Amino acid sequence: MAEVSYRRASRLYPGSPPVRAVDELDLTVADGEFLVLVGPSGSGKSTALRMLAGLEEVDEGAIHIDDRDVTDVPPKNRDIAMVFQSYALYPHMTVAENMSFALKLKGESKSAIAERVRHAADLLELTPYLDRKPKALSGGQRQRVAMGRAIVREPSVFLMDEPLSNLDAKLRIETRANIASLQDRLGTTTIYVTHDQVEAMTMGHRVAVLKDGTLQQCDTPRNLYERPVNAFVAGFIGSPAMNLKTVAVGDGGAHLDGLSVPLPRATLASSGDTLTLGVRPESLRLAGAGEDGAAMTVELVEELGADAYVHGTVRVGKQAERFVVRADGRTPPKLGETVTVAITRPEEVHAFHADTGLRLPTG
Amino acid sequence: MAEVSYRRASRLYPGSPPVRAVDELDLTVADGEFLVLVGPSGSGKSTALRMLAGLEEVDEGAIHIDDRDVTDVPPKNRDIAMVFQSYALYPHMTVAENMSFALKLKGESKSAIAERVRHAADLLELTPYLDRKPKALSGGQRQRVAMGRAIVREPSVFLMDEPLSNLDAKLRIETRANIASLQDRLGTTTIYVTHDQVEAMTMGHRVAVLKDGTLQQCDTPRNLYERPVNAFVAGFIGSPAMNLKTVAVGDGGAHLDGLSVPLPRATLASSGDTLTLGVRPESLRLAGAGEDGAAMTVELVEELGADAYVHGTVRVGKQAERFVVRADGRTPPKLGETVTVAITRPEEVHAFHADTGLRLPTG
Amino acid sequence: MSTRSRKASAGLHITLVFASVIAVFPVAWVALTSLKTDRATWTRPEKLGTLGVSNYTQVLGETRFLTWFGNSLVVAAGTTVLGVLIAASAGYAASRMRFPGKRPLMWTFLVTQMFPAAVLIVPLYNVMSDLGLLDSYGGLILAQCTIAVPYCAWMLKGYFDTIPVSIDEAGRIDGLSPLGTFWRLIVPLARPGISVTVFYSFITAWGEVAFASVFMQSEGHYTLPIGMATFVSDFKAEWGLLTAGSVLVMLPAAAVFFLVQRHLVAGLTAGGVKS
Amino acid sequence: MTTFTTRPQAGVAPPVPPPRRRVRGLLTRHWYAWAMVTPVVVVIGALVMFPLVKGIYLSLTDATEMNSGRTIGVNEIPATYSFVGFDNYIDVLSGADGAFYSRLLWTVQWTVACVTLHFTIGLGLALLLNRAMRLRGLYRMLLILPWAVPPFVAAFGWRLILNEQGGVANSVLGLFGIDAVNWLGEPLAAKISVIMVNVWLGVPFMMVALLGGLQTVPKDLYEAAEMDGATAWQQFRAVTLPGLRPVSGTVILLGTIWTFNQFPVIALLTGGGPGGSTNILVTEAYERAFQGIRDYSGAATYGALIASMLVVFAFFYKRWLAKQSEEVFG
Amino acid sequence: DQSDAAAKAANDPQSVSGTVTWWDTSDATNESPAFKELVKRFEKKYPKIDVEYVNVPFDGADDKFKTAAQSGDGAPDVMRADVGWTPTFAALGYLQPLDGTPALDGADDYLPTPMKTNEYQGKTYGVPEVTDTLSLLYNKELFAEAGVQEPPKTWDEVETVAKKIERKVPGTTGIFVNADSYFLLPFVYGEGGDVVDTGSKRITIDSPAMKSAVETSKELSAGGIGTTDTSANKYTNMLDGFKSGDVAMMLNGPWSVSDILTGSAYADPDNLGVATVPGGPEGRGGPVGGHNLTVYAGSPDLAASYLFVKFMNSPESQALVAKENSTLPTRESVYDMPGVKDNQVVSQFQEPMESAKPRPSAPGAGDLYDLFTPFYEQIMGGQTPVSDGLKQAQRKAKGAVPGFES
Ligand SMILES: Nc1ncnc2c1ncn2[C@@H]1O[C@H](COP(=O)(O)OP(=O)(O)OP(=O)(O)O)[C@@H](O)[C@H]1O
Ligand SMILES: Nc1ncnc2c1ncn2[C@@H]1O[C@H](COP(=O)(O)OP(=O)(O)OP(=O)(O)O)[C@@H](O)[C@H]1O
Ligand SMILES: [Mg+2]
Ligand SMILES: [Mg+2]
Repeated sequence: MAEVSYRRASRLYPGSPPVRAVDELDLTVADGEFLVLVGPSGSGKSTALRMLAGLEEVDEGAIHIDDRDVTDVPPKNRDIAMVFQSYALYPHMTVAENMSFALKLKGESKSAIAERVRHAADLLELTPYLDRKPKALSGGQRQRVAMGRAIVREPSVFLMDEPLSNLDAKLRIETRANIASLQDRLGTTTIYVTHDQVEAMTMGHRVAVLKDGTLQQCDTPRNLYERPVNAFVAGFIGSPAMNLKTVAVGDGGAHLDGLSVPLPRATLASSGDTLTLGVRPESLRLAGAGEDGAAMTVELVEELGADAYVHGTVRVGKQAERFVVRADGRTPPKLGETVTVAITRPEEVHAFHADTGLRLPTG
Repeated sequence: MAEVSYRRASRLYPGSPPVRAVDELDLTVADGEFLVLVGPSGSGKSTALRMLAGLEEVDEGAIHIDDRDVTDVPPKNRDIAMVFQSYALYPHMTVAENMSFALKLKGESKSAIAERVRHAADLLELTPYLDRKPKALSGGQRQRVAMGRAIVREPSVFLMDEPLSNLDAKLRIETRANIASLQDRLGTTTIYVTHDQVEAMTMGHRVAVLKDGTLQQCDTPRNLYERPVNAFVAGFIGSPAMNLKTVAVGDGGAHLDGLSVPLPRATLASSGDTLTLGVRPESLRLAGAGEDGAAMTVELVEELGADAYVHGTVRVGKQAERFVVRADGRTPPKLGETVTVAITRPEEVHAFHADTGLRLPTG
Repeated sequence: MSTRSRKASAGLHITLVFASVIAVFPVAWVALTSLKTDRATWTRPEKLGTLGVSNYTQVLGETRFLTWFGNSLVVAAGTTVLGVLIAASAGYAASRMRFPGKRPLMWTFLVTQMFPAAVLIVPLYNVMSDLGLLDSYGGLILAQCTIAVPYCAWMLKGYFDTIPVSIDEAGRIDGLSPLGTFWRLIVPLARPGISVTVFYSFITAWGEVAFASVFMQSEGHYTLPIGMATFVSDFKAEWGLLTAGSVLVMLPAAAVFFLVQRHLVAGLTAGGVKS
Repeated sequence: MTTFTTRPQAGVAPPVPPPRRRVRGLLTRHWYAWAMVTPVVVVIGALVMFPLVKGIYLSLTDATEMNSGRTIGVNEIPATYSFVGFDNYIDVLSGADGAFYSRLLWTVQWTVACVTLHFTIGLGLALLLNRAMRLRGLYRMLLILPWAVPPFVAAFGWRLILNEQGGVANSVLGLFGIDAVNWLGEPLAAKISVIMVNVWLGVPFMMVALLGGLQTVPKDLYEAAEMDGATAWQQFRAVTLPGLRPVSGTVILLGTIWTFNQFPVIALLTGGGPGGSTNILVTEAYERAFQGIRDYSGAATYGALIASMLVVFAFFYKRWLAKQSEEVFG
Repeated sequence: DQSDAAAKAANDPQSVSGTVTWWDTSDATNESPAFKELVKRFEKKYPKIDVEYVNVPFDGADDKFKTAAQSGDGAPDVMRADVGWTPTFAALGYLQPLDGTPALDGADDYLPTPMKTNEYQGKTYGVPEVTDTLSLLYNKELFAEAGVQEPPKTWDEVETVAKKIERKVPGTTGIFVNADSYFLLPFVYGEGGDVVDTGSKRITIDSPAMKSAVETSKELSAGGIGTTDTSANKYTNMLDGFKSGDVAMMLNGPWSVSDILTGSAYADPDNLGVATVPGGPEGRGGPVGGHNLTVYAGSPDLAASYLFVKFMNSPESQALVAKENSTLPTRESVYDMPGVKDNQVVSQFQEPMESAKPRPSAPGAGDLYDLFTPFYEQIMGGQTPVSDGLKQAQRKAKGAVPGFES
């Protein structure tokens, strides 16, 4: 329905110094694409969404929808539906009224409205609450109303700002699937902010990573996971986070206690004395006795049922570095125990420039 | 510092019929315990917290803190700190003022306040925002302020209502760890509402599961995961959810396409013609060709990096049932492919009464 | 939540009863006087004389009270509707939008209130005369608006400021124009504030004397206060008519308050946003 | 579809749209806001601004009713007054024309007393009425009543009540063995009386305005404050007052302005007496504007002086308020 | 063109057409019915002329008129103006000189003193409609009880009488001195002074005459003789005291009589004594009051207005008003007419009326009373010494009467 593009768009919140909440964002979302926007808290995700919606001024640059410069177009003429992070429900309207409001404004017929609201309420399990006012709802129910208000609209662009953060896992998964299939069916261009790694990795055609208002990388989830452009993205994507350690560069590779990682000559040349090595917890394993590996003292074991994440310290040079290793959930090590950590697949080790953080080839 | 107990406490929101948001809740949280409260959206978690805080009337039953009946004690005399689901920040105070307000009221010295606020801000990465008003913060920053306001207090009971839902994964994990260690250090009795399975499983000494205002089970995370008392808890705990299917009971066990699950005689006797079988995705695997198992048509593959969850349908009797199976993230099956699903460990299969949903012994 | 203790509750009621007595007493005194048919007892608190409604029948039957009453109603209602409407739209603009001229506008509202009306009345009269608005409801309504609007605009801006902006934003996304947002979201949510300004405008226009006495020239256009001033001559006040009239004057004001006070309800914006 | 984009490094910037400068007319940008304020601007501008500007101009002349332009039927009598600069102001401010400074003192006392009492009593009652309780509607109606009484009626009522002989006030005092007070005939008592009556008249307005303001204070903030251990008083300080600020700031500001110029109540109750002791500054403007040969320039001078004092007050008050919270004045 | 309006009205009254708007400031409840009746009669007599009768509250009517008059829009054709307002209106050019118009028909029949209030700079701007003056009103019964036969003729006698009454009839007040400067005028006239001196064109509030007048009045308000009241209720309190028989003497005008007669002490109307105000060394007399009928200079219907004024002030009309309202007519001939002659109020006040003094015809002078009252109150209330108060008032009066120095 619509292609959306930010063209070096910036938003400066007044202050001294002004806060560059979004900084020269250059990003095109293709027609029908489902783009997930992630980034640390305060990185400008909401701001970017609000700029596209027309709620926030664009201080520099421009925003286009379908090649039309909408920078100064009022929100109502952009045909965008949005789920606000703060919900922003109409407190004086019932749930049903909240959801049907936009449709009423569009002049849809009563029966069509009722039908669409009914359907959305079904999808979001809100049917029992249609006659309640927002203030008599639980947090998650409110969030679902905010969601429902957007999805009844069938606009050309969906903006969703952490729309599922307050839902329980089960409902979240269901709703996630529903959103995905709805988006698929309608082909509505969607920008979706989330902090949930699973949502980010499963829902988006592409994922854009923001940090301090600047775009770090925008790519498919798999590429992002496998080939992060810099240490920030590498550390941000994946949960628990990738183990990122700055290590000394020796001959032929980097070395870390009992582990050594061979690196291409070019990489070694472009890095200085040190570089940042990244290994995901799932690329590490607890090695059996006698195997090669680094010795780690177990400090914390997070049991998740099937898996356990083992946190511990490894001596790297003169200092102790914390590492996380994924282990089998049924046979976790004990606290205080010393275990041997080995790299499962050497090809899954990442290297980044110690200063710039940029990715270096690993082989 | 304090033992907390709900004694058949109920809360009825007025309406016709009244909403029993919390229904005869009977729950004791030991001194220094970290209790996680989970449940579907709208199950009464916030209400239960607010009752304990004294913000919601207790319509039936009583609430005790340290054997003192506090049912009619005003909130300020309960020495409880709370993180509100809706944040409820003071809009006219800066972040620092928001956090130091309670301490000021307690008459703490200026320097002590400054020290504690600084420390909390550090912990929550709020230091750069101490002088801002809430309205100039992002959603996640606001949530952190709400959190900060509670943790500076060092009260005898912490109540936290989804305090991390709007934080990014990295910060969430850090904060989670910080809260856990803080709680550990201070020994403050804590009730913590979350929708995050990982938080629920990792943080709580015990986890209480609510549904429609009634307590389903309260036990250690491991017990909850391994021995859910009923089908609801089984389905609710764990992500993706346990595969729960009602199957026909045959001789010696239950049967499901190519899989058969032997069950004890007692179980078979107490169930009727059917029972509900539960298998977690991680207890299933994609079997190699030729192995025994059920044939599943792949419909959706969620790739998470290390793992992939494979969703598909299996013919059970005359109908197609959806199943989720955990598979290796590097070699996921293709959509539309037919794979064979096998049970990894038969002892991890759960059985529940088809009507009451109560757990039946499996071995 | 602990129920209020018996003692606190008693204290509350005692305070309110005491305040109510002070508030009502002078009014009641006027009402009592209106029932005294004996001239000699009007200024004699200890004497009741004979009581009766003859003052009322006289006011209603022998004076043009009903005409004046009607005029006042037209003017007060007109001022209320027009004044609150334009003040609300200005207040909304001032609360939600940044535009050049906003600060001067708000200051102007203040400054117009600072100048004693006495200084303005002659030039204002001439303006009215040029506009052909003398001795007309429209003219008086406009003049009354100059009193009511600045206050209403300021107050409404204050009330609007307390409504979360993101509710407007949601409305704009849903397809509302700024005016639509104002009408369909802000006005319903600012009901307490609007009630206050409605009542203020009504009462102000209802009891206003200075403009009404100068601008309304034919007796058929007098408003109540002006009409009732004819009961007071230089050296003699028709206390009976005056007080009976006063009681009758208060009734619509009380009725208006009764109608609008229902909208003084709390928590209208609760549940809308989290912050 | 684009490939991923990182922030362009300096020097390798891809072609981007030229930095747009907002050269759109102010009109296209702000027409909506302006459209919304236009009705007000028209009404105020046409009806008040011209007279106001004219008033300020007149204060720099020696205009009186005698030398101002008049239209009498078909005859136009041209104006013959002349520009005198700041003479009028010098006259007044030098104290040469009599009681300016003593009257200013009383005006300030009157304003401070009235506004303080209006606000504190009004707020107190609003807080009481804001609680859920029985008979709330009735109390509201009764407490609002003084506002519904036209001031001239109220003043006459009070004159009856406060009369030295035969007034109910003194009768009541008599019951307690207190000597009759000459409420309206003795300067100090008269000052107290006018303040009392003005408070009686003005409290309901404050009460209702603040009651309206109280409804807008989010309830969850009280909950947060309760959790933080705030007593009722501390909640009032930390939640109620700041929440009320947009409303209370306005009512105090306007209340001050109105009270400063609140001549009608005084005129109706004491006629400014006894011996002019209750006359406030604005009386002077009224007298000059309405007594004898109207002294337009004199009245305007007083008007302008009063207005400028109030402007100064408003300026500092707003600054003070803004320091308390940026939200109030955008 | 209205230059021939006077001629037209005089020569062919029946052909005159138009609308006359009349602002009547009389008491709407008690007095206006008589005027409305006259209006009806006028319209019958001149069918082509419509009269729009408007009752304007007396308080503020002058402002309303002045404001309307200066703009040329909204002013009435005929205005009932207080005698104190007339010179001011005339000086401002708002009034049409009536010399040579039918409105002045039979001018020599008017009582000279009230008539004088219409003259300004040699022209006549109105005709007196009703008149009044202050007199000494007293309670005959109390006088009899105290053994006083005659009403006092001088302020000294007032003092003696008052003392006697207070002594003989405990609980009564000898005389109630109204601390309003209009009520001070008899004292001032008794000293031969006034608030302005039209000869030397000077405001004379600080004159010795004023000083001794104020001193006299203050003396009379002292305990043992009389009392005063400086509150806004002073007039009502004076009247109430007098009505109930607590006060033996006061200065007041004919307008108060109907009210007084409702008082408990005057169940028998004969108990009310009316006498010319007491005098001082320089004579006796009260200020003349009352109202004039004036014509707005900008009236589009001058001819009709002249006729209206003429009709309203014809002897028959005056007689009707006097009879109905018990007010004093301004035409000498009317006093002898039936229904007037036997009207008690009219006859009681006829004598005081004869010694009434005209008010200075200087614009603005009529407002010096309002200006002086606060100072007078201060003096009577004992907050300011007499001479200080007078001096301050004199200073304050600067510029109040154009062309007069202060
Ligand atoms: N004021 C109210 N009036 C009526 N019902 C209410 C009110 N507040 C909450 N409820 C209902 O009570 C139930 C419990 O609400 P509660 O807020 O405790 O849920 P919760 O478990 O915290 O849910 P969530 O995870 O969505 O925050 C919900 O179904 C909600 O709709
Ligand atoms: N009104 C404002 N004034 C100044 N700074 C602001 C304002 N609003 C937001 N900011 C700042 O701008 C930055 C970006 O905010 P934004 O809300 O876009 O973050 P976000 O990525 O949505 O974060 P979150 O995940 O916490 O919601 C934050 O650092 C925030 O503090
Ligand atoms: Mg955000
Ligand atoms: Mg909740």
